[in-house]
Amino acid sequence: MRPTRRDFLRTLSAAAAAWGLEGCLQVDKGQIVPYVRRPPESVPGRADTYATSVEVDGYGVGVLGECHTGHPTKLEGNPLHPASLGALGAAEQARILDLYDRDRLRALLHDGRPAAWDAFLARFGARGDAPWVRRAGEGLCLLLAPTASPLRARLIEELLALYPRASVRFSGGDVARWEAARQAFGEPLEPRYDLTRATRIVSLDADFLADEPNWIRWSRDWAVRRRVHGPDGEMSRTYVVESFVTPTGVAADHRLAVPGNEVVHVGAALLGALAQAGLPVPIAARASLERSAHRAWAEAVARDLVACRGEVAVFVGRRQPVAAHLVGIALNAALGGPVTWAPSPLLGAGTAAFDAAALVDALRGGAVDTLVTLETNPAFELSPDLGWATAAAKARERVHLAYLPDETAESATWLLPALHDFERWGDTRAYDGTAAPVQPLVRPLVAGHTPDGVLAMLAGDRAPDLRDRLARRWGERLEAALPRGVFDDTAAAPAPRRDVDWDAVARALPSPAADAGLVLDLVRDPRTDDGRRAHNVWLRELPEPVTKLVYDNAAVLAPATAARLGVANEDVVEIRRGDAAIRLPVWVLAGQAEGAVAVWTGYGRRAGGALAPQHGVDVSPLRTGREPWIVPGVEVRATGERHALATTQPHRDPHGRPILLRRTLADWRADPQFAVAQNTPPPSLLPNRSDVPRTQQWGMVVDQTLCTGCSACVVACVAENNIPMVGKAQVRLGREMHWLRIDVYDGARGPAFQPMMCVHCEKAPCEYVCPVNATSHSHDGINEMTYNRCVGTRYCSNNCPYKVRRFNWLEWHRGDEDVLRMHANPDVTVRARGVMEKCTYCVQRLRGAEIEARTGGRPIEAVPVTTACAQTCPTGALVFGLVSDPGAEVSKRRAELHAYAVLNEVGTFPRTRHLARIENPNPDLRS
Amino acid sequence: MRRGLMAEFQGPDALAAAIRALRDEGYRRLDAYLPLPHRAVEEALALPKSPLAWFVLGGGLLGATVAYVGMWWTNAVDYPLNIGSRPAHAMPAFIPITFELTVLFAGLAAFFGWAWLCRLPRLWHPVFEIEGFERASIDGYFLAVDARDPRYAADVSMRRLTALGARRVLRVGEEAPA
Amino acid sequence: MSAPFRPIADTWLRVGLGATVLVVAGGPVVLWGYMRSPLFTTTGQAVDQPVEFDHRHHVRDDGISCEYCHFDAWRAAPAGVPSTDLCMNCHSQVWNDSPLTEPLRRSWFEDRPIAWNRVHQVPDFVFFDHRAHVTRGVACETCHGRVDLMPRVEQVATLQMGWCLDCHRAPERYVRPPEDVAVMGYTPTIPGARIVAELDLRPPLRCSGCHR
Amino acid sequence: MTTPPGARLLVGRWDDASLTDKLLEPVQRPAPASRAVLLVTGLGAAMLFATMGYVFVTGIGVFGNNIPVAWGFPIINFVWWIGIGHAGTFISAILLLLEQPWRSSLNRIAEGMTLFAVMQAGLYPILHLGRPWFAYWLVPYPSTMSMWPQFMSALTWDMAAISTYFTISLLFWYQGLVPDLAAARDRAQSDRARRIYGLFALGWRNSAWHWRHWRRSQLLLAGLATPLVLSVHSIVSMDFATSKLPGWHSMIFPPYFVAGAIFSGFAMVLTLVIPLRRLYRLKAVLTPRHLDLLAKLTLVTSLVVSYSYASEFFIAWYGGVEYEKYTLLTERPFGPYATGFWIMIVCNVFVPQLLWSRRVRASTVALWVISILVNVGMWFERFVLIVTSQRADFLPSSFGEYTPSLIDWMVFAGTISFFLFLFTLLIRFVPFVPIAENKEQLH
Repeated sequence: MRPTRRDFLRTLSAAAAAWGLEGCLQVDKGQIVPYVRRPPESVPGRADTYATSVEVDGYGVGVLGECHTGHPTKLEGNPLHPASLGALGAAEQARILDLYDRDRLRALLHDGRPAAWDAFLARFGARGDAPWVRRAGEGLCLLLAPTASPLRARLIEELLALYPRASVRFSGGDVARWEAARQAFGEPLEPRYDLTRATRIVSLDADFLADEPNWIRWSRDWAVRRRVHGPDGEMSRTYVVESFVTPTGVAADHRLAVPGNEVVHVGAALLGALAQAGLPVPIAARASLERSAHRAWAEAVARDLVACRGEVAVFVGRRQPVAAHLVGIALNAALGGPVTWAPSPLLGAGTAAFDAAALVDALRGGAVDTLVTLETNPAFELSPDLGWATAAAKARERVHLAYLPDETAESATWLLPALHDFERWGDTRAYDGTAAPVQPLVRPLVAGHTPDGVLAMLAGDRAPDLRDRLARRWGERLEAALPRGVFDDTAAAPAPRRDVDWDAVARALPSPAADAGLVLDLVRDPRTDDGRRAHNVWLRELPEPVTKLVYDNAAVLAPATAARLGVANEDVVEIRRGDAAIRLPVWVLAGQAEGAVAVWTGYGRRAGGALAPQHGVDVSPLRTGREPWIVPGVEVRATGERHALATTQPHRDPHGRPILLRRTLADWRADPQFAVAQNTPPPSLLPNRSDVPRTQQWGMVVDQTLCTGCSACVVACVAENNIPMVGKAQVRLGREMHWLRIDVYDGARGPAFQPMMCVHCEKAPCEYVCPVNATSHSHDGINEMTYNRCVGTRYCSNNCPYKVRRFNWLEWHRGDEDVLRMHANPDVTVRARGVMEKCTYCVQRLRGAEIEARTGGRPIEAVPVTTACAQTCPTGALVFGLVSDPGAEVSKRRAELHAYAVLNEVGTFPRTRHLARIENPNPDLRS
Repeated sequence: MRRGLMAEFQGPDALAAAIRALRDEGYRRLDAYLPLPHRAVEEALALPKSPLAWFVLGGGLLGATVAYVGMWWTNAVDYPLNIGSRPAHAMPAFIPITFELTVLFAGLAAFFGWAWLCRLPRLWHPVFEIEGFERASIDGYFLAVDARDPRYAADVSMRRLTALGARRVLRVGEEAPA
Repeated sequence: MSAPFRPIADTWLRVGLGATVLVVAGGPVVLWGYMRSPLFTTTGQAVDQPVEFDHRHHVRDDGISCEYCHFDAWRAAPAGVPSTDLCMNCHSQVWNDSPLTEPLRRSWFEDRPIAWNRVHQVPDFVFFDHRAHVTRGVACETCHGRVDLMPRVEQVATLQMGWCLDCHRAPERYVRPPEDVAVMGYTPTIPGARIVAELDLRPPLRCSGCHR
Repeated sequence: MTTPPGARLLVGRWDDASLTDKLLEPVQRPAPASRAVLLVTGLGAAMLFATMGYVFVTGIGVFGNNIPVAWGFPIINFVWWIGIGHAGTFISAILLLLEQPWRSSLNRIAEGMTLFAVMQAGLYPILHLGRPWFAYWLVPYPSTMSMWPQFMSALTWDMAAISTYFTISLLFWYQGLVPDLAAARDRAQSDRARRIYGLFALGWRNSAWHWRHWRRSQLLLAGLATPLVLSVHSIVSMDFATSKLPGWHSMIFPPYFVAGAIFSGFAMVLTLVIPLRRLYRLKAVLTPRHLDLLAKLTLVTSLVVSYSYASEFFIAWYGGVEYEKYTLLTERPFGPYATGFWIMIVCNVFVPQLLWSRRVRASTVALWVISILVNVGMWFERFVLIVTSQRADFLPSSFGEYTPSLIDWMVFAGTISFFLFLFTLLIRFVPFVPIAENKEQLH
C-alpha cells in the first residue's frame, strides 16, 4: 500500500486515541465531495442495480450489477434471464474482481510502445494503409472467442460486406457435439433439456451441474425434480459415468468411475441394453454390451430407463469424442425424453469457422497478412502440436484485443486494451437463444474497446458508438429490454423433430477397446474457466469442490493406482507421452477412476496478469489437437521430488459421526423419523432465551440433497462480505478466510457435500467465552460479530464446534490500492488484523431491509431480502428467510422431517438447519 | 521513642527476661529491637493483639461486594446483552472473580494495614542515630525505655538495666539530633 | 555508623509516594475527562469551509428548511451535502455576481465539485442511517444542535457510543413527531412516551444495529 | 515435624552474625559467574522484547497458530509458566500455615520463581491477542462506549486470578523480604547500597511491635495465598473446562491442573536450587533434607497427576461420548502428535517413580535430571492438551495441523531467558535465603 497522508493521519490518531494521547493533534475528518450536477436517480449510500449480461463460453447469462456511487461491487443473476433465473456460478460472481485488476491493459501498444487509437485507425481503418484494405480483405483474418451476440453478428456481416475476402473464425466451441449432431441429423444442432420433466438423468462424462454450457439453468431445473419434501415424495434419479469426481458425480445417485476413454463403451453398452430390451436401436450395440465389463450395471440402468421412458435425459460431456455424442443422441432418441434439438446460437457453430487446424494451416501458408485476435488467447489455448506460435509469426501484423497481457499478447504487434464486461455496450444470446442487452455498470476506467468496437472500426467506423448501434440493431425493443435485462420472446424455437440417422450411430459404435494403459484425463477447471480466469484470486483461492485444493493443479489418482505407482499426496510424478512430459504433484482421491490420471487444465499460464503464472503446471505438452482431453497410453512414474499442495480440508473421513446425515429414499420411507432425534434439543439446565417466539426471527435451511458443490455461494459471500484472500502459503497454514465453506465427506455411497457456515446457535458457545462482548446475540436470532469490539483472544473460535470462525492473523488488506478497494462492499466493515470474523447472515442486508420496512411502514415480511449465498445458489439448496413467518419457504423447509441440527447433541441449538441428503439409488444396483 | 534509654542484651532470652523484670517493676513504655521475631519477647512486652485480621476481613468483604455488585450491575443492569442465551445475572459465573477480588482486597488490606500499623515507610527515626543500632538487624538485642515511662528515671533505670545484664546502656535523645 | 537517611528523607519519600498515588489514581481520571472533552471529541470547533456558507442566513433569514438541501437524510443513510446544481437553483438568480458565491460558479462552470470539510465523522465501522432517524422522530436539532444559529457549523454532540445509547435506551426523552424533525428551537408539546408508542419505536441496542 | 539426625535443616554451628553474613554473602560478594549469566540471559531477554515488538507490529500471524489450533504456543507456554509459579506459593504459604520449618530456606527462591514465572506467563495473554493494544477492554471501566467486559468468560476470571495472584505473591514476598533488606542495609558496604536497601527496607527498625504485625500479616497473607494458589490454576483450567472441546470439557480439570502445577513447580524449584546451592556454597542452609522433601512432594504430585490422566481416559471411555473417545483414546495416544503424548506419560508418570528410591533422592545429579525431565513432561502435557484437542474436535472437515513457527520458539526461548535473567538479578541483589527466619531456627 502506498499510504496516503490521510491514512497516515488516521493511523496516527487511532494509535494516539488508543493510548488516550491524542493531545492537540487536530483530527482531519476528511472531506465530502458532492456532485456538481447530480444525476436524478442517484441516492448516495444506496446501491443502484443495473441489468446486463455476460458471455460464458459464448452463451449469454443475465446478471444484475449492484453499484455504489458508480462502481459495481456485487453481481446477482437476473431472475428474468432464462440462463440464470437469479443464480450465478462462482466464475461469474468473480468477474467483479477483474474489473479492478491492477494488471489490466490500460493503453494501446504498438510494437510495445504506447500509441493512439488514431494510429490504429490510420493503419486498419477504412482508408488505412494495410494491404488488404484495397484487396477486399484478402489477407485479413479474425479470430474471435465463441459468441452468440446478435450485434456482433451484424458487425461481422458489415465487415464481410466491406471485405468479402476476409475470414472470420472462432476459437473453442463444442465441435464434437456439433459434428455428432451433423452426422445424426444432418445439421449441427445442440440439445435442449427440460430437466423439470426428467425423472431419470444419465450423464456420460458431463458435469452438467457445474461446467457444461447452461449448467446454471440446468441446476435450477434439476433441483425441481430432485427436491423431496417428505418420505412419501418422489425424486429423480441421476446416473453419472465419469473419470474424475465432478460435482455432478457427487450429487448423483450412481456414479460409475471409468477412465475417460471408456465412457463411450459404457454408453454403447447402455445402448446395447436398450436394444436387448427391445427398443429400436442398432442391434450392433448389443455387441458392446456383451463385451462390456459393466454389463450388469448397464442392464440394470437400462431397465430403469426403459421403465421411465419419456422422462429420461442423457447428457454427453464436452470432453467426449464424436462417437460418444452419437451414442448420446441415440440414447435420447430411443428413450424419448424431454430433449429437443435446436441450432446453436453461437455464430458459425458447426462450420469450418471453428476449425483451428485450418486456421493454423492458413497462417502457415502465409495467406494471412493481418491476424486479428479478439478476446481469445490461442497462444495458450491451442494444442502445441498445431504449432500456433510459428504459424502466427508469419502474419505481418498481429492485432490482439485483450483485457490482460496474456500469452498471445506477447507476440502481438498491436495490443489493444479491452473493456471489461461491465464497461461496455453490446448484447448476448443465451443457450436457449434469448437475447439480452449488455450495458455498462461503470464508465470505462481505460481507453479501450470491445470486440464489437474493433469490428466496427475495421469496418470503417472511426468512433463506434455501440449504444447507438445496439439501438439500431434492436430498435424500440432496446429501451424496454435495458431495465429488465432481456429481450422478451427471443428464445429460439427448437428445430422440427428429426429422425436419427441410425446408420451413423451404428458406424460410431466403438470397436473393442485395446488396453490403453494409463489414461490421462484432462479436466476443464470450471473455477478458472479453463485458465482464462487464472489471474482472479477469488477463483484461485476457491477450493476445488471435491479435492478442496487451491491454487495448484495436481495429478489426481485413485488410491489403488497411487499404491501401484508407489506414490502418495504431494509426491511429484512425471507424466510422459512419447517425448513430451510434465511433472505434477499427486493427489490421491477416492472415487477417481482407476487406471486414469485426472489433471485440470488451464494452469501454468505463461502470462496473463501477476497471479496467472503462479502455481500449477501447464498440461498442454501432452495435448494434441486430435485428443485434446483424453490422452491414452501415458506413462507415470515417481520422481522422488515433493511439491506442497494447499487444501482447505485435509480430512474427509466422517469418523462415523452423525454430521452429514444421508439416507436413501427407500430407507427414509422405512424410517420416516430418522432425523428427529437429531432435531430434538438435548435437555439443558439453562433456559433458551431465543426460544421465545417473537416477530422477526431469521434462519436458514441447507438442503444437502441439492448441494452440488458448485461453490457459487462461496464466491458470492466473498464479494458481498469483503472477505480477504490470503494466498497459498497461508491456506497451507490453515488460515483461509471463507465464511462459507463446502465440506465434503466420504461415505459408503460415495462423497457428499455439506455447506457449512455459522449456524447461528441460539445457545452459542462462542458468545459466553468472549471476554469483551464482541460476539453476542441479536433479538432476531443472529449471532453477531462486532469486529470493532474484538480484541482477538480467538476463544470463540476454539469453542465453536463448527469451526466456522475466521481470524485476521495478519493485515490481509495490506497492498490493496485504492482502485482495488473499490470492489469492496461499502455496507460491510473491512476487517483489520487481529479480529475474528464469520458469517453474519449478511446482516447488512437484513438491517437495510429492516430500516426499509420500518421507515416505509411495511411489515418486514414484505421486504424481499436474502443472503448472498442463498441468492446465488443455482439449485436453491440454501434457503434463507424469516423462520417466524410460517408462510416463508424457510419455515416450511425447516419443518420437514429430514431437517436436523448438525452436532445437535452438543446442545448449541443451531438456527441454521440442514436437510439430510436423500438419495434415490436404483434398487437393482449395489453402488 | 524520642528520648530514653537503650540497653543491649546478649540474646532474645536475656532480653525477654529483662523486659519481664522491668514490667514487673511497673515499667510500661518499653520497646524491644531484635533481629528476629520472638514470641517470648512479644509476650513479655504484653503487646496487644494485632487488629490486622479485622482489616483483612473488611477488605475481603469490600472486595467481594465490589466484585459481585459490579459484575451484576454491568452485565445484568447497565447493558444486558443476550450472551449465548444465558441469564444476564449469571450467578455461578460471577463466583470466580468475586473470590479473586475478595482475596485481592483482603491481601491489600493485610499489606497496607501492616504498613500503617508499623507506621512504615519511615526512613529516618531517632533510633537509627544510636551508635551500633544497625546491629539490631544482625545480632543486636535492644531494650528501649521511653523517657515518658512513669517509672523512668534516667540514672536509676540505667543502673537497673545494667543489673539485668545489659551489655551496655545508652542514653537516647539527650543531644537533640539535627 | 550514622543513620542511613537524614530526617528530610521522609519528606521526600512522602512527596514521592504522594506523586505516585496522584499519577496512578489521577491519570485515569484525567484520561476519563479528556476522552469526554472537546479536545478529543472535537465538539464546539467551528469548521472552515471553501464557501462561506452561513446557516444562520439561509435558515433564519430565508426560512429554508433543512430538508431543502439535505433531503437525502429522509431517504438514505448519509444526509448528503447538496450538489452544486442545488445551490445554483437560487444562486443563478440571486447573489449571482457576489464574490461570496464565486466558488459556486467556478464549480458550476468548470464542472469541478466543491470539497466540503467534514464536521461530523463516525468511524468506518459505524453504519449510521439518517433515514432511520429523521423519519422516526429524531430531529436534526437533537444531534446537530441549533445549526440555524451557527455561522460556521460545529459538532455539538460527542458522537460517542455512550451518547448514542442514551437515546436508544430512552427514546421518549428525545423524540418528537416526525413532521417536526426539521424544526429548530422546538418546544415539546406531545409526551415522548406517546410518540414512542404511536411510532412503535424500538431503537436497536444489539450490536449489528450499527456495526456490520 | 521431628528432625531425624543427619537430616537437619541447618548444618553446622552458626551464630546470628555469621549466619547473617553467610546469607548476605551472595549479595555482597557476587559470584564471578553472575555477570556472565546476566549478560547471556539479558541478551535473551532483549531478544524476547525485540520479538514481541515484531509481533505487535506485524500481527500474530507470525506465530504458527491457525484455525482450528487458535491458541497454540502462546497458551501452552502461558499455562506452563503459571503452573511453575505454583510451587513457590505452595512452599511459602501452605508450608507456613502448616508450620513446616523447612520452608524457611526455600521460600524466597521459590517465591521469586513464582513472581518471575507469573511475569512470563502474564506476557503471553497480552502478546497473543489479535489487538493487544485493546487488552484493557477486559477491565471494567466507564468507557465512552458504555461497554463492559463479559464476566461469563473464563478469560475475565483468568485476568482477575492472575493479576490477584501476582499482586498477592508480590506483597507476600516483599513483606517477607523487608527485615532482610534492613539487614542488607545495615551490613551494606557502600553508601549507595545502604541507601537503596534502606529505601526498600522502608525504614524497618526491628522493633518487637513491627515484628508482631509482620508475623501476623505474613500469616494472614499466607492464609489468603493458600486458597489463591488453589484457585489460580483452577481458573486457568476453566479456560479449557468451561469450553465445549473434547478433551477440554472436563470436570476433573481444576484439581488436575493444580496438582500438575505444583508438580511442575517443585520440579522447577529443584532445577534452580540444585545448581544454586553448589554455586553459592549454601549446602548448610539448603541441605540434603530439603532436596529429599522436595523430591518426595514431587513424587506425590506425580501420583496425583498420573491419577488424573487415568481418570481422563477412564471417563472418556466410560462416558462414551464419541468426540471425547476419539480425542482421548485415538488422537492423543496414536494421532500425529502422539510423540508429545508419550513424552508426557514417560516424564510425568514413569520418571518420577524413581524417586521412591532413597538413593535417587540423595543424588543431586539424578534429582536435577529428573526435575528437568518433569519440566519437559509438563510442557508436553500442555502441548498435548491444547494442540490435540484443538486440531481435531467435532467436524472432521475442520481437523487441521499445527507447527509452531520460528517466532513461537524465539518467544518461548526469550521468556526462559527473561526468567533466568530476573532470577539472576534476584540472587545478585536480594538475600535469597531468608535471614530472619533462619535465625529463628538458631533460637
